[in-house]
Amino acid sequence: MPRQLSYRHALREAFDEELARDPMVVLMGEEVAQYNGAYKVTEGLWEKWGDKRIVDTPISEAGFIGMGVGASMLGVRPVMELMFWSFYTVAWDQIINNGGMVRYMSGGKIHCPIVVRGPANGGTGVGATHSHTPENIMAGFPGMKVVCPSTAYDAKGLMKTAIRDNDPVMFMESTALYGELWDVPSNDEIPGGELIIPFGVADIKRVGTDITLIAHGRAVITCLKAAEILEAEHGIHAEVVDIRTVRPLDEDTILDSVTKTHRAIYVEEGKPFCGVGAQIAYMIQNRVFDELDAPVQRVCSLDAPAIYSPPLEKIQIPYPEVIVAKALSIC
Amino acid sequence: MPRQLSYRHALREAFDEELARDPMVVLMGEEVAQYNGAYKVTEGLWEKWGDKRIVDTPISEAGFIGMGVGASMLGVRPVMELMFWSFYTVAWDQIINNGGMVRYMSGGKIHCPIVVRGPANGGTGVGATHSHTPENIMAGFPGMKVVCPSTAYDAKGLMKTAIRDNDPVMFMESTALYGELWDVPSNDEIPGGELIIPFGVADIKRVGTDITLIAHGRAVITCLKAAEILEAEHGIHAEVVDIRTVRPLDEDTILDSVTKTHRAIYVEEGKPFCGVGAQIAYMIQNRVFDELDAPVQRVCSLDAPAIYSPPLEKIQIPYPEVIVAKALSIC
Amino acid sequence: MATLTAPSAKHADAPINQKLTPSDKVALHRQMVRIRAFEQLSIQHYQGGKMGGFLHLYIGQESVAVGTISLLGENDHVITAYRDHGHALASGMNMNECMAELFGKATGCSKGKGGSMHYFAPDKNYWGGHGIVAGQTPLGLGLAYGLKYQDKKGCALCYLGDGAVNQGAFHESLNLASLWNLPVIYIIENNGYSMGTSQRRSSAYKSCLAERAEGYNIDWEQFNGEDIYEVRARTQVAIERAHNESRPSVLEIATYRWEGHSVADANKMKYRTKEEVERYQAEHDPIQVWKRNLLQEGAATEAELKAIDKEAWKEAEDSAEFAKNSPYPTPESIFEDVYWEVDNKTESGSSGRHFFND
Amino acid sequence: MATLTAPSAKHADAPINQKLTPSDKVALHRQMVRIRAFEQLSIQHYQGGKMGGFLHLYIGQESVAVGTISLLGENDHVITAYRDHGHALASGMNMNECMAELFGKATGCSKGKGGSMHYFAPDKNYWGGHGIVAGQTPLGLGLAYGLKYQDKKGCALCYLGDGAVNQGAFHESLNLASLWNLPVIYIIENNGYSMGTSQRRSSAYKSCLAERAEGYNIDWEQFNGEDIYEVRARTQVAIERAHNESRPSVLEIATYRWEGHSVADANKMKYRTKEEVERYQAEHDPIQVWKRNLLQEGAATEAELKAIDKEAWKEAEDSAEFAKNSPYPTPESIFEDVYWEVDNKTESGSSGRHFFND
Ligand SMILES: Cc1ncc(C[n+]2csc(CCOP(=O)(O)OP(=O)(O)O)c2C)c(N)n1
Ligand SMILES: Cc1ncc(C[n+]2csc(CCOP(=O)(O)OP(=O)(O)O)c2C)c(N)n1
Ligand SMILES: [Mg+2]
Ligand SMILES: [Mg+2]
Repeated sequence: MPRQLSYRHALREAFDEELARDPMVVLMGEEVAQYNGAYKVTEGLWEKWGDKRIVDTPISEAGFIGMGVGASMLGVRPVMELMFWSFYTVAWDQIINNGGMVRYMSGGKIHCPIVVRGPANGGTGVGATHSHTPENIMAGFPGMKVVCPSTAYDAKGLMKTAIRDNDPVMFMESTALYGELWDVPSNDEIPGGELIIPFGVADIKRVGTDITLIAHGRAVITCLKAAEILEAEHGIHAEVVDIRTVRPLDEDTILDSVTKTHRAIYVEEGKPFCGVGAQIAYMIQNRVFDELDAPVQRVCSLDAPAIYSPPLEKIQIPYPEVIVAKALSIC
Repeated sequence: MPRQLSYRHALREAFDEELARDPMVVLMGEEVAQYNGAYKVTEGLWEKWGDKRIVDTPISEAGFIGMGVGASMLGVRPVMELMFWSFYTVAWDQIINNGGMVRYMSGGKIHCPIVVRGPANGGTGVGATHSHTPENIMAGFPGMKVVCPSTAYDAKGLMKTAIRDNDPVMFMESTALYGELWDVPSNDEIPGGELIIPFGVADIKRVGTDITLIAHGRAVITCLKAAEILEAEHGIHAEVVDIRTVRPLDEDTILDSVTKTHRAIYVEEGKPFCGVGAQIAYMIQNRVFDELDAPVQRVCSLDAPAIYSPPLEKIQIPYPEVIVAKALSIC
Repeated sequence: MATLTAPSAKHADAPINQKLTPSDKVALHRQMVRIRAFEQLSIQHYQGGKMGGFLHLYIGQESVAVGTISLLGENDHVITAYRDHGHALASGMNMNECMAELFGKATGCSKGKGGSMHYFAPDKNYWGGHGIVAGQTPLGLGLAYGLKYQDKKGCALCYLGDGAVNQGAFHESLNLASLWNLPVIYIIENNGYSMGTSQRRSSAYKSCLAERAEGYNIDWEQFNGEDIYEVRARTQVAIERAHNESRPSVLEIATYRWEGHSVADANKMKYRTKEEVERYQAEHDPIQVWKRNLLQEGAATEAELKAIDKEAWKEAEDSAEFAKNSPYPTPESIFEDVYWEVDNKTESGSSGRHFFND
Repeated sequence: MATLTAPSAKHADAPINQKLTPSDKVALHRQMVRIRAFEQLSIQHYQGGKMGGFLHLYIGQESVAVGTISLLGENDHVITAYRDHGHALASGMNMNECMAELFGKATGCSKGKGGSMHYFAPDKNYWGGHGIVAGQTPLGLGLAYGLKYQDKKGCALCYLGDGAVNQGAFHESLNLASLWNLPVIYIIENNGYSMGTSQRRSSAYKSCLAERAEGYNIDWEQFNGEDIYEVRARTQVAIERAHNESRPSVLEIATYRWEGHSVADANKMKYRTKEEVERYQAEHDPIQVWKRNLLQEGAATEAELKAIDKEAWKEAEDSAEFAKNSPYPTPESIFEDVYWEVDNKTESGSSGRHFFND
């Protein structure tokens, strides 16, 4: 029986392995140490690794993320938690102008091996200020990398890559996935002894022939559910492409799939205007215009700030039936 | 002979008229008063209107923009200058989480009649940190309005609308345009006595039949130059659609034009990934798929942080020849 | 953190407290008791699965909101963070709209759109309810600016936590407040912890957090918040400074939260001892402190106070009933309250597209 | 702003200054003169249209960078804002790479990618050159953190202006520096103005700006920067505090900029009087102050100092020649130095698309 791990546990295992591998790796953020993390992602690590490697910060995101960027210039490899990715708004200058641009402005003399991570999702009843999904914003900046794993397996493999990467990596998790279980082999079951997933390589999470559903993060899971319904109720075989990293982006896998299915929908939990799906829809029509049997479609969160009211919030974020309806409209 | 005004002068006239019309209007920002504005946009206004209406601030963008949002909740109508729009990065939380969301989160009990304005462009040799073009980011948030005038005429008419608007308006100017002259009728030449341009109404800046060039801000001017070349050297009649406001967006004018020309290019000075052009390309292929004789194309700044070196920076930002080449590739 | 103090005669004697009639004093009690009942009932329904997200309770801190807000007049305003139920009720919001908001109902104070962290009632000079730590501090400044701009004699009370003082926006606000002589009063409700982090682990300071105001040439005070007399007497000084000199103040008020950071705080007994919590509950409960005052002064009898308790619980239970029976917002309402111009069907709100699903 | 002070015997007698040989002292002079020559030459070429953007000159402030940086050792680091030429040269960068950067040439210290505001030389412990006001202050903290993390005895000097103290990031940094005992030294170069705004119009303070450190329990000092002896003596105290106690400091050093905020500052004589500028030039020129010291002490002769002037100008002129003759970056290089992994052709840098024009 393959080993099962929760998404949060998989992340924790990645941290633990990287903390062991490289003494320069340090985990930092609000409540990550003694409290074990607001979402228990870092549970037990402070006890194991101590004050130097696992650091509780005051509520000063600009200060401590900027500090992490500065320390990374000197060779430290900070993995910074934003308790919610939403809080990037108070640290944005440090993230983008320092983390994202110092390499360029120094003509390559400096690089920033920093990871900024935390949950970036709505759907948990915390209102608009706490429900930011900034992957489109982050990925808009050359110099930045953006990772949005949809499974525990991907979360572990991509986090290990993120920590070893020498560029700033924005790693976006989902509170809605933390408790979910997936097969994650232990290291001794893996050839090479380690679970590492490269950036820029999409994963076909489900093979199909009639339509391509493309997504990142938790929306991939929603697509898989939609694909089941499409198959069971409508005989439509949907392929589900998980891009895994928004930047770098594996365009080839997307294009190959669309060339096969001739229909595509991008699904994301972010808002529509200038979302990741807009970029990918543009790219698809630009590159394989003649392969398309219908315009590229999108499913996004309903275009208003995140509403609090739990039953309403549930329908504001893409759910399988919306994807199914959208698919039917072009199949 | 119609009256000619520079872009900066047109803005100043809009301020002056609105300051006279409504005592709640206050202009605020770094060096806007006694210094006359870093780019002289507010020249003479402090002398005329005094300390109460024209206010110099310390270098505390989060503090003073948040303050403006708070004051706007009480009925003041602050027009806040960011010396460069680039500096929104340090005030982002206040702009988006307070300015952009408080109406929604209060169930409509509060509204924020605030304008945040300043130049948002590269091309002036100030490097990556000072060359942000955040219109795609701002427009991504429902609740926000984004205005990018390309001429002095539009600048004046749209600024007056912005100041009267009861929602937060992000108004993006261009240092490269401040000194340029356009016809701007004086009030007594205008039926109704005032130059007011509504949001959400695109302007066809040049009529054509063969291809639609769509743009906002200074890129419109670049498109007009490209259209001249296309006409003179290639006999191609390009229509130039200036969307003027990115949100609300006049989709109908774009679609009507593309339905006529069957070809479209979106041109912008921002970076490509998830840019405004991505959204509009998606929209066009979605809505008039069968009208398109070629995939929607885009011309953006070259996808790297803004380079300092002046001759290189010049070619990093869209210039007419690149648009021409792109047009020829699909005509 | 608070230390045990007997209700100080000095503060009871302050002119602002001398003005209180026995029934005013009972009203203060009623406010605290109402807040506590509301909070306790909301825990029950949270645990019953009726609410989403966070629920940050004000239990143990009631005297701060009630004491300070009791001093306010027509042109005085209130703004706070996410732990906002106490300030909301003290500002005059009713339990129905507050409870319905927690339930996510259309009858909530924010139509179910804001939730626990985002209560609003501008008609009661109550400006929220803000989720981003210290994000409300420049807004509070803006309220003060607006008052001054409109030549109104008033002030803005802006509350923040002991953890919030380490956000840059607060410091930018302090400089602006002092530089421009704005009538804002920052009230640091120091309950000793920001989530699981004690003040000592999150802040560097000399004598206390409020002392940071010194560097901006702002008057400040630090005092204990368990006795409403003291809270009122010392806050009144700041209010008069705001009203009469248009000068800001920073007040640090020691208090304590009994519950976890939010109801979801599973660690609430890990980062502090059981003894500590129990000591505060036994010896520093602001409701008990006030009750003792009332009884000693003969302002109320035990029986009267019991009746108040009962009424408060009844009111809270009724509000839960009201919330339960209220409708959820309609799906269409998701797109309402985004743009003023759209909602008000102005010309400006009808040209161009505002929403972009398809 | 600075007030006239005679070179103080007290500071000349400080142990750190007693260690200086006559040739060390002349070297300090040479550094200041080189900076001034570089700046003056860069104005000429800016006005000749050879450069883009801004040019923020350090003329008048030379003693601050030269004095403080002269104290640094192997594990001590420097980071500053956009007015960065002086600190760069004082850190050991050469004029060629600095001038070529202004010209936007591939031979510039940042390959023509950063420009005037963004000089870098990590090999000289010089970390920029940062354009966003106070944006460098958390980075400086990070350098100190990195040193401490790696068990190195060193410190980070982080410079900022009198206007920059009002950015929130600086305050967050102060708290973290003190809370975690980080060896960072914030040096406020107080030249009296942020662009056209005087200190009085931008900052609220009691005695001075550095006093804000008090609220974070950080040691601070305010002093005059025109005499290198004083700058060195008083900065050395902070460096020893950093090295030996791993504690931060805030130093406010009074100085003055002779030119406009940048060369493009058309108002430079509007927000301050001609008399004020001339007084600083005549009475508080740090180069003249130091020259007087050297001559009085017999550490150098007039003729020797003249020769140094000449050499510095020659060096600056040569650097402009070098810059002029250097190539611009190639168009392809626009896409270099964005991603480490791409530039280094790693496996990670070659899967997936990194750049998105088409
Ligand atoms: C910018 C930001 N960072 C982090 C959080 C998460 N968070 C919410 S409350 C809180 C603790 C705040 O403590 P304090 O200011 O002392 O207020 P208290 O909760 O004690 O009332 C944290 C870390 C947030 N909401 N905003
Ligand atoms: C966040 C931000 N706001 C505004 C600016 C524009 N700006 C650049 S320098 C400056 C004045 C800074 O003055 P000060 O800190 O005293 O430094 P000095 O120029 O005197 O060295 C301003 C307003 C900026 N670069 N960054
Ligand atoms: Mg607290
Ligand atoms: Mg200055």
